[in-house]
Amino acid sequence: LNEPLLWERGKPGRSAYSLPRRDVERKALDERYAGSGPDFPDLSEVEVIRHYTRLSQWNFGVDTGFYPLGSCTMKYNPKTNERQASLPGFAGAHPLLPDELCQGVLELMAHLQELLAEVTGMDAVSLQPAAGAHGELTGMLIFAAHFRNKGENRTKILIPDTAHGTNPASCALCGFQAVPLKSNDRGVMDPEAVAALMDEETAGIMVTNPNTLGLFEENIKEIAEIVHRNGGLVYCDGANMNAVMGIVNMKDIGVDVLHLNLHKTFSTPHGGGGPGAGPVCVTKELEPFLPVPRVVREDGTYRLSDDFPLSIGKVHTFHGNFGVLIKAYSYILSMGPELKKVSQLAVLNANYIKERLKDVYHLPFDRPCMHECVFTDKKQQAHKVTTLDIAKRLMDYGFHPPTIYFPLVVQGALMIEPTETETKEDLDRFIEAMRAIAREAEEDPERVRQAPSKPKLRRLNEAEAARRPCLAG
Amino acid sequence: LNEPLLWERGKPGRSAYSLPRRDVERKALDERYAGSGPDFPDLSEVEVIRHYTRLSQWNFGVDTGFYPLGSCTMKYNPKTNERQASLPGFAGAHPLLPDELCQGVLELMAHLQELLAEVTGMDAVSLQPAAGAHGELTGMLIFAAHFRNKGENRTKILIPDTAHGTNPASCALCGFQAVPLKSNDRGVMDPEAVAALMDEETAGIMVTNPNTLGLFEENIKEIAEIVHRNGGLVYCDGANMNAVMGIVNMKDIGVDVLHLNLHKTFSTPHGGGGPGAGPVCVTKELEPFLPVPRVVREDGTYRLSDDFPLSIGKVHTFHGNFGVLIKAYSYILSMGPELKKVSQLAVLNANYIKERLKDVYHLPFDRPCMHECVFTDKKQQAHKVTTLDIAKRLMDYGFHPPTIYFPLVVQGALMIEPTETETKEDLDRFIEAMRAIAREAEEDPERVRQAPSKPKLRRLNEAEAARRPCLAG
Amino acid sequence: MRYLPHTPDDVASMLKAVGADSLEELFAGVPEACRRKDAWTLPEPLTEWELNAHMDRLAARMASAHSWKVYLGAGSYEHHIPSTVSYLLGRSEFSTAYTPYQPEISQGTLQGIYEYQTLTARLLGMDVANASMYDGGSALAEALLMAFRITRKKRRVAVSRAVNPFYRRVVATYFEPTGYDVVELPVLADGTTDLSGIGGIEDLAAVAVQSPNFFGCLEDLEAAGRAIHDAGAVFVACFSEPLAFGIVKSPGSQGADIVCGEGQSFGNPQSFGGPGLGMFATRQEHVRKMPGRLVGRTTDLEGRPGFVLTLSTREQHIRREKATSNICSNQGLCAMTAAMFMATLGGTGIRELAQLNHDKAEYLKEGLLAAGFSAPFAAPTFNEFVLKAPAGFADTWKRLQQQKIVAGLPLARLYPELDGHYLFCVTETKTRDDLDALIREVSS
Amino acid sequence: MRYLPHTPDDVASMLKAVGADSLEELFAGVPEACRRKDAWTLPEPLTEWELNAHMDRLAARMASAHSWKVYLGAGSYEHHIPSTVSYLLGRSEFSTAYTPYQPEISQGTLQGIYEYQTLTARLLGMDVANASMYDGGSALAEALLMAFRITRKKRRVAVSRAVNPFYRRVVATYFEPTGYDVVELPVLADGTTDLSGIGGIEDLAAVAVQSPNFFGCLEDLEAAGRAIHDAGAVFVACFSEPLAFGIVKSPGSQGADIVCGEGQSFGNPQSFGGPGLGMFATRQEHVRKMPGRLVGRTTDLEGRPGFVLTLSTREQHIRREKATSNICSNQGLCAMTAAMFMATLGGTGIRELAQLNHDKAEYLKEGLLAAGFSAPFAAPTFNEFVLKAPAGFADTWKRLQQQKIVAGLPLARLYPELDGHYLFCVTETKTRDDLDALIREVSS
Repeated sequence: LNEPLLWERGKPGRSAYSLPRRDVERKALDERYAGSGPDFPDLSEVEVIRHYTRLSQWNFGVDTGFYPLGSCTMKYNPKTNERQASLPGFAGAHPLLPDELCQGVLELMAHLQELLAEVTGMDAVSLQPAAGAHGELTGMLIFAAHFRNKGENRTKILIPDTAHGTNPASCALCGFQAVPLKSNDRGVMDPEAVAALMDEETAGIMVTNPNTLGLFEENIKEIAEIVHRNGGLVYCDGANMNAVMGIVNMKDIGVDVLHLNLHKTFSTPHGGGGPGAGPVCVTKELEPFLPVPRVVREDGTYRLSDDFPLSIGKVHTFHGNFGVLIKAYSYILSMGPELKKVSQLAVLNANYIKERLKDVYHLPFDRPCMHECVFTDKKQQAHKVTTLDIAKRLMDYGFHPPTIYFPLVVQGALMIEPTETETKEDLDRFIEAMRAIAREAEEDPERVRQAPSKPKLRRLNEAEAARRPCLAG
Repeated sequence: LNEPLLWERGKPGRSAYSLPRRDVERKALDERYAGSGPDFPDLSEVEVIRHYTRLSQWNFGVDTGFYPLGSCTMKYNPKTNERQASLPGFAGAHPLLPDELCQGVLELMAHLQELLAEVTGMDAVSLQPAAGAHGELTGMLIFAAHFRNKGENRTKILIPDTAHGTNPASCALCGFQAVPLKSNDRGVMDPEAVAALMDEETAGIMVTNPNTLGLFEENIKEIAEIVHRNGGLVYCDGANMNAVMGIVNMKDIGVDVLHLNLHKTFSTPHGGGGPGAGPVCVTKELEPFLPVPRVVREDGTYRLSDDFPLSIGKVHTFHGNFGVLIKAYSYILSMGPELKKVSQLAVLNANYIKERLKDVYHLPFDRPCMHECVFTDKKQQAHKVTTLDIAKRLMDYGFHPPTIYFPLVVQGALMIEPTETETKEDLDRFIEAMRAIAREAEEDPERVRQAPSKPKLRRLNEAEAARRPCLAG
Repeated sequence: MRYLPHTPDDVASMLKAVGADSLEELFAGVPEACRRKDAWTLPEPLTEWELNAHMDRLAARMASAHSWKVYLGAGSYEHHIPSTVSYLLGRSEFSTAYTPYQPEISQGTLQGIYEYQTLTARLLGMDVANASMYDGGSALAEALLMAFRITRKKRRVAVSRAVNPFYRRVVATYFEPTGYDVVELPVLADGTTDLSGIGGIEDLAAVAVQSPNFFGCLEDLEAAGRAIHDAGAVFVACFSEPLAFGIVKSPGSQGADIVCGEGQSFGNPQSFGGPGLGMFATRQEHVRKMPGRLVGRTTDLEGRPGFVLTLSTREQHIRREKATSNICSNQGLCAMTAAMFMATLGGTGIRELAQLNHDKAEYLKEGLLAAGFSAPFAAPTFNEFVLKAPAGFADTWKRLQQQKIVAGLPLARLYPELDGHYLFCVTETKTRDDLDALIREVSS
Repeated sequence: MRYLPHTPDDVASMLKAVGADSLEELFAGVPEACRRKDAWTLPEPLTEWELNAHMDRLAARMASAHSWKVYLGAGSYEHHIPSTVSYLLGRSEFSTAYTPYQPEISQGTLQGIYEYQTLTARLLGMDVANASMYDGGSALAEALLMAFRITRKKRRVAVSRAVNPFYRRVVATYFEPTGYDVVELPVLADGTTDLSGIGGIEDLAAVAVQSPNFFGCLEDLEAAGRAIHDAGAVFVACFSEPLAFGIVKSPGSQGADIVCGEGQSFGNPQSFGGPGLGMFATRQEHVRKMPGRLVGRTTDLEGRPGFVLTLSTREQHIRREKATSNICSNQGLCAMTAAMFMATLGGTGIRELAQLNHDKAEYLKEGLLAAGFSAPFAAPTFNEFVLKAPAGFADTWKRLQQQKIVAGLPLARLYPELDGHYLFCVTETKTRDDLDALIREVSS
């Protein structure tokens, strides 16, 4: 079934909205300001419902099937979390209610901060950043505020080649210059390389750990010491926290600032592009710089306080993506200490896939991996089958493809992150599909190159889209 | 994507249910009674979610598209009705609460009864029957009780050939013998035919009005007089009430008992086979026979009363499909006097389709129709294309087929009921598809006979299913 | 109106196409004498927001399980409903479909109901289950009518007085015009059915026993089955709380020929008693005599497995007055809900949840006995039980409403001989603290 | 645990396949020195039912719009949300998908966002809108940073003091480490921005004005645009209540170069301020300088129309530190919600709903003026306005909480010069009876 664009539907005069009764007089707006209103289509309720019901059917979500998108932690999103976030007491709460009228949400925020501190091992938390990259920005702002407070002028940040793509941009926004750091042949950072680069103009390092190769940065402690010795700070991108909950205490390994992606590790749904939430966790030393307002407790009641003179200020208009925070809170309360099991099973699933596929796909780093594993198309290249082809062909088998061509440090990367919520049976089905595709690449490569054939559309012309952008209808 | 059967999924020990904490001691059940429990598969939450999400994707509903299933009134089911029915105050209400603790639902039932009486023109209403056929049964029980009370022994009921299929079975359940009544060449009942059959052994007549040809029984008043004159009663199957709201007062035209299908006329969703609701509306004279308990009002409070000695008793364990009643109540309150518009537009839509298709499909009764119109495959038979083929081919065009081979009085019937919630654009698309199929029947009949090709499955072997029933896995 | 898409232009052009001048003229087929003369007195349409407020107001006037502690069972049970089940049911591909007459585009409903039939048959220990009946009461009535089709030419059934009295009233209503008789079987001192007299009943087509019965007591179904079969009658086993079969032997394993009852417990909200779910199962040999819809497995033109409605030769649109029943719309979505709930619980879950219901009920029973109540019946119970209250409890019962507690169902109206007796139900929704609070209150 | 499917057997066989003896051994790659030594002190897992009870308790401690009459706006607006929108959003094909990197199986999200971009551009009178920013505040910060990319080599922006103070604080945070300056523009006596001084500001890249502004006042954007362009700066028009554009001229039609603001009003619950929706639009010529994701229309191999993420050459994974912004996850589902809401309202609906908001606000304004309040600003307003309260109102304000009324936002903390002034917001959710009740209360 096809579905026209919204404005190709409808007729002027229809409405899908129940207009409230007019119980006051009409007052004309001053002509100088009065406009004619937007050119929106008028639809009836059933037209709206059918439009979006059909659109939804063209989408692949976690509820549809296995979604091993590397670095995105596409775990199952529990339905009970949706119930909690939609409670009228939360959904209908104005962000500027007087403290005494919003004790419920303040308690929730305080408690969630404590829980995230406990999970990460860090000392203090701000829930304000609205996404992972927003957390990075907040972290970099804290770096900047810290050095400003100390009267130091540091302008550079080390960023390893296995870090997430947003990291350099977040640095740049804060005026830092990103200094690339090459990983060694084990796929991790080298202490010597860090030592060589770490100087008095360098504010610190921004690592992703486990890194984007799915490997734990085994020298992190030593590296943190080098950075600290040189007066720098260690930022950790915690997007991959799903691998190490209960296994690693981030403060103990030398991390000063860490952001979390609640929409990855803590199971809040990603919504086809957000909203997410990117809380920032810091050490006691950096706590004064956290965004305001912060929840404080006094005499058994909570209130919001702006009274933190060293704070970087506000990064969000109000208190962050609160609805997302509720879902993560609900998840953590549902799991409790089982969060360690989450990481163990996530790592087990990734290693299982790695072991079962490494004879047919090239594995650039043949070591135990964490929550994800990275293959390449090296073997398939011989038949002129690329990572892109493999990814598209997976759709025909009913799976969402892995992350592709990332990390950049590996040519033609296929980055597979199964997460802990997948059954062994589904992993086995995926493994079979991947093996079948490897066979097809040898025996019938054209079939793989022509994939996908089952979805609504075949491959889309992305070059044309970028050359002549058509961004509105 | 295929989806295995539930028991082909899962592994013993998994669970998708959050077991409440055990806070009391375990006590073994007496061995004589203790069983080993059922052989159910154990699934995780994500497995359950994916299973049913996928199943849902194989279903066509009103939200998916145009569903002109004749006699079923597949109108749009408003989403706000679902909100009302799931309010915790209703959903969590025990049916045996003391009257003073359930005033909300009693008020709702009393009010809904009044509204349905107003819409139909009848005097009194029982909400207890759980479906249309259950309403028919209730109506026949009222007939039986009425004649028992009068000391008359009447054993037969006239049923026209244009009545709904369940009518004879409902009669039979009450010990009445169904006497077939042939329609005339205008597709409606003849007063003379009724007069000829109506005797002292005949309890009355069971009509469907508008009838299943989509025609208004134009002689109904005269027929009712004949029946009444002979001491009989008139039952009206109100499944087609969507055609005549605000147009016809059912009591005025001589109806003594009428049932409504709330899941048709009053927009409650049909749920893939129910639950429905089949309230019964009667005249003052028959009110004493309605099922108990009934809601009565005294001093501003409502209570349930069993104190109706002539009542037929209970037809439902509790108070009928209350959740369905809420949705119908919510719909009626949303529409108010606009219900007349509903009937007008339903009739407009049906006549529009009739006029736009009658040159390519055979129309056995070329008269203004009510809410539905009935075509046949007479013209297409020449190319060995049948009603079934046309129906299946419509699926390829993205539409649900009409009701087929019903009513039986017309050979190869295609019974199309568009309902009032469809836009002219969607009707035009449907008309185009029907016209295209008529062309295909001439030019490429095999294509029509091989349809459908787009759904998940092609035609199913129903004969085999009935010959060797496989009813459980 | 947001549900009516027609613009004035649409109406005009469509009227033109059909050759009518006005909407009124469309009704030319309705003779003047049949036109409604009186005006509507329907209230003006509410906006969505007024409707929300109105319904909130009504719902707030209910002692719902959401905010009250309600110790009532008697055929309607408060069980936790997972948010997964509510979510899945809300998917409108399920809810807005009709009966699956067109299997190619209804495989979701069909496979779902086939799975429901299978899990139900497994739960009840039977070969086949149908796609659902209206509720427990009508399922029992239809089961007894079916027994006449099995036994032929008999004209009497016997039903235990310990069967849910509301079910028995529905049976009485269905039987009234048929000329068939219903004999009531007495209850023994231990709370179970006295079957000793059935040998003497002439023309006996069927005997219906409920377990757990209305008093919560477990019947010895195996012994009952022997006695009933000895009497040459069909053994109808009925139930109102299917969760019991998580730990109690299935009726099928005890020899029942037809098993029927209420499935509301499985994921369906109580909703003031409806929609419920009539579960209905029998042995393979009787399948063509069974009322209601059936989904069967078959294949498509290309041999792929699929599902269809089948054995419709038993149904009204083909057999008309000779159909096995007049049921057409059933409780499809409720059956789907029950299947989702059974799948969610799983075999492991249902055992533990059933055990927990039993254990919590036992805990309250002991507590109340210690608080001065006495037990009239000795038979073991599942999650419901009858106790005789100490003198003056009627006032306590009323007083407890101030604390949002409904402390059991008084039985005097349903069983005059049990004046002063109450039927208590305890499910997993009550915590030990809740139970302790109730015990404390009735002790004070 | 119901989210973790692994049975002990599964774990054992998988460990065997990877050649590890235990789950602990899987972490061999984490050096001993990096292993967590301290024990968890996380609370024991709650069951689904305990969680429900816990969250119900927290939610009950909120003065939510569900049960209170809250006259607050200031960037977060209470509007009726149709049950259709809530239902559609709940469909997990939308909510459980990631950013649509694989267009073949993400056409639902992609077409939905393309439609959002289109409706947003039409609403704001601009050529193109992006797929969303975090919220109004960060959108404004990004808009001002974008202005530097447009103007090059400038280093100063001016922001009206009548712009939402929370937005301005976010801007300040974003600007702090950049070395760019923010100049605050004063407010005139009529409540609108004084732009007379901008000609004298050196190096001026952009000027940001909000309309309706924080005081609810409508700015004369056309005049503002002329002044700003005369000063050689980029005209950034910002908003917090997009519903206004149902009856107020769009910023694009008045000459704005970048339009940004908060879209929460459109179907997103207030939810204590988030998730919100940063709406962001500009003119075609600046599209490659715009931050955030974009969906574009294209065709597939067979020429069928389809949608893809496009112009990703502006993004971080390609441009790294030279990207137009660091934004990656945005507010996709909130944008989808806004599109559903705009589609639900339609062109006819948004005009009428906006008019109703205006008229109800005017009704309260007049009532309060009659009750002794006074109006500090003369500029026309939409659904918010500032009034100076009569003496002693602070106590009344507090007392009204007993009646579940929050009677406006005291402005003293945000604008010391407006001590004793309150910002009132009235939307369609308040009935005339509500407004009369408030007027009565403050009069007594």
